[in-house]
Amino acid sequence: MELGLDVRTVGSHSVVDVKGEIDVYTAPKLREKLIELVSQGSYDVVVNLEGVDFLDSTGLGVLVGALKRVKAHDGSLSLVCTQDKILKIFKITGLTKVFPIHGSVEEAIGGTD
Amino acid sequence: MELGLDVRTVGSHSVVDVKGEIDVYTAPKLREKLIELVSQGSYDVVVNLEGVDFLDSTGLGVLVGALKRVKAHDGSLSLVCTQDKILKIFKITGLTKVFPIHGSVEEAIGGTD
Amino acid sequence: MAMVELSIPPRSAYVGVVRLAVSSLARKAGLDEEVVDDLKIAVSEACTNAVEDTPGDDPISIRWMEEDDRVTIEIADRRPSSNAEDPLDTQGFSTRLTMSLALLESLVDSFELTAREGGGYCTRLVVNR
Amino acid sequence: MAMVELSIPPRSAYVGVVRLAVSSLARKAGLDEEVVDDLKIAVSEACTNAVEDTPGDDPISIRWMEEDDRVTIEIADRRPSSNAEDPLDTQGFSTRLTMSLALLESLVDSFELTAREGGGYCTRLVVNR
Ligand SMILES: Nc1ncnc2c1ncn2[C@@H]1O[C@H](COP(=O)(O)OP(=O)(O)O)[C@@H](O)[C@H]1O
Ligand SMILES: Nc1ncnc2c1ncn2[C@@H]1O[C@H](COP(=O)(O)OP(=O)(O)O)[C@@H](O)[C@H]1O
Repeated sequence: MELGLDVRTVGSHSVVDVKGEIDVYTAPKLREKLIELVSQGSYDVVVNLEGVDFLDSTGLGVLVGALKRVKAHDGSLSLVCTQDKILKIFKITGLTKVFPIHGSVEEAIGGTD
Repeated sequence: MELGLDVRTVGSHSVVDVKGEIDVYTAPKLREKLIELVSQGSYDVVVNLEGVDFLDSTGLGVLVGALKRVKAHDGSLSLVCTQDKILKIFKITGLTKVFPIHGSVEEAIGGTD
Repeated sequence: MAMVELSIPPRSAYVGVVRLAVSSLARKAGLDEEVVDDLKIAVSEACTNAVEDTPGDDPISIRWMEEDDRVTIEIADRRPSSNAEDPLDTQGFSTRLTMSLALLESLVDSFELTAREGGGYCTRLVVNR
Repeated sequence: MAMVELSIPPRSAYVGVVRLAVSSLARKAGLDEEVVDDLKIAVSEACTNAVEDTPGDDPISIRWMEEDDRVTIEIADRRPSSNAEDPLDTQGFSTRLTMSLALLESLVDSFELTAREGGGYCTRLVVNR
């Protein structure tokens, strides 16, 4: 139940590749990483959820928190997700209307430019 | 926690490739398969444990039971195992003196011919 | 009726253990993989809500009950009574708890949160088979 | 001291659930992967011995207790008292129980089997950290 976080820069975007389970125990690590990025001036962030096996309200809360932070800097937060079981969570909670959700990192970067 | 069992014939030997966890819940399936083989006239049996993640006394008991059955027909039962964590179980229980344990199926078949 | 009980300290580190045990039980019970995934989330939500609101060390108890036509999971805690909180934050986003309740309502066939005698809450989740 | 408790029906299907929960707890506790593997086997042996000798429905209780210098796991049952049995079968092979006890002795730092008041046995396993 480890959470893997890799950050890379693609053009003007910071892409965070997340791997593993995001729950109440591991979510603080993701929250800190996203806060760090914004505090370092990354306001266009892509969170790639393709490697995520589990996501619940705690992870959603962290993503919403990060969205508020980048919006305060006129930035953007978009997600990459094609897994049905993860998309379902965004649909149930109405967050598909809040986050741009893309099929690939390339699409996410093109879409928010 | 499924147990996978594949049987193939190599020369005069029956090779059973075991995959998964052998414990008190799954061992009966292995026991039945080995009894079936012997009752069908396979007296030279190789049990390949390379795909086994877990083995405890119940699995060992099943292997000893099968050994007794093939010996009653002047047959042989040899094992294929290179995983330290599984070999350890055979060492602790003294079964390395009871079973020929080989590094590969080829070696096991050559060794008992 | 087959019953399995589990009791954990009210700490986030143990929620994953409950999820692992419940998903193993759910698979053994023959539930579809999609139902198993839904149940993992629902149980995680119930445990997270209990953990987040338990200030002391009172353990959280989880009871798995398997019957022919359904599986019932109860998550019982001793957290203090909470007042209804605003479902949206100051910027109009749903709070974590609002999203948690939406997930609980939607992912199982029946979801109930009741106050326990002696204090605390019991979350009851039912999945029909 | 962090304590996790688990109670299962005395049926073989549930031994894997205990193993899964214990290995998750052991990893979280920071035990080496080799120690985790040893503990999985020891717990499986203790539960198997309890399951095999419990004729009725009395549950088997597992208690995980984590301290700074060690982890203690107790597996308690209500099985009837058993007489000492022959360690070897008629053909001179070790019985399953003999092998189980050899594994329990060897895979943890301390192994104890004691009779419980009120009937049954408690298997206590200790791993030093
Ligand atoms: N150890 C437990 N694990 C899971 N659910 C429990 C546990 N103890 C009680 N509950 C559930 O909590 C709900 C409220 O029960 P209540 O009688 O008010 O509390 P208690 O049973 O502790 O006195 C009941 O549905 C009960 O089944
Ligand atoms: N629910 C349980 N889970 C694990 N171990 C237990 C449990 N209940 C008792 N034990 C252990 O069994 C051992 C024998 O305890 P004893 O007092 O004789 O039984 P009990 O505590 O049930 O009356 C003690 O070491 C105790 O810690």
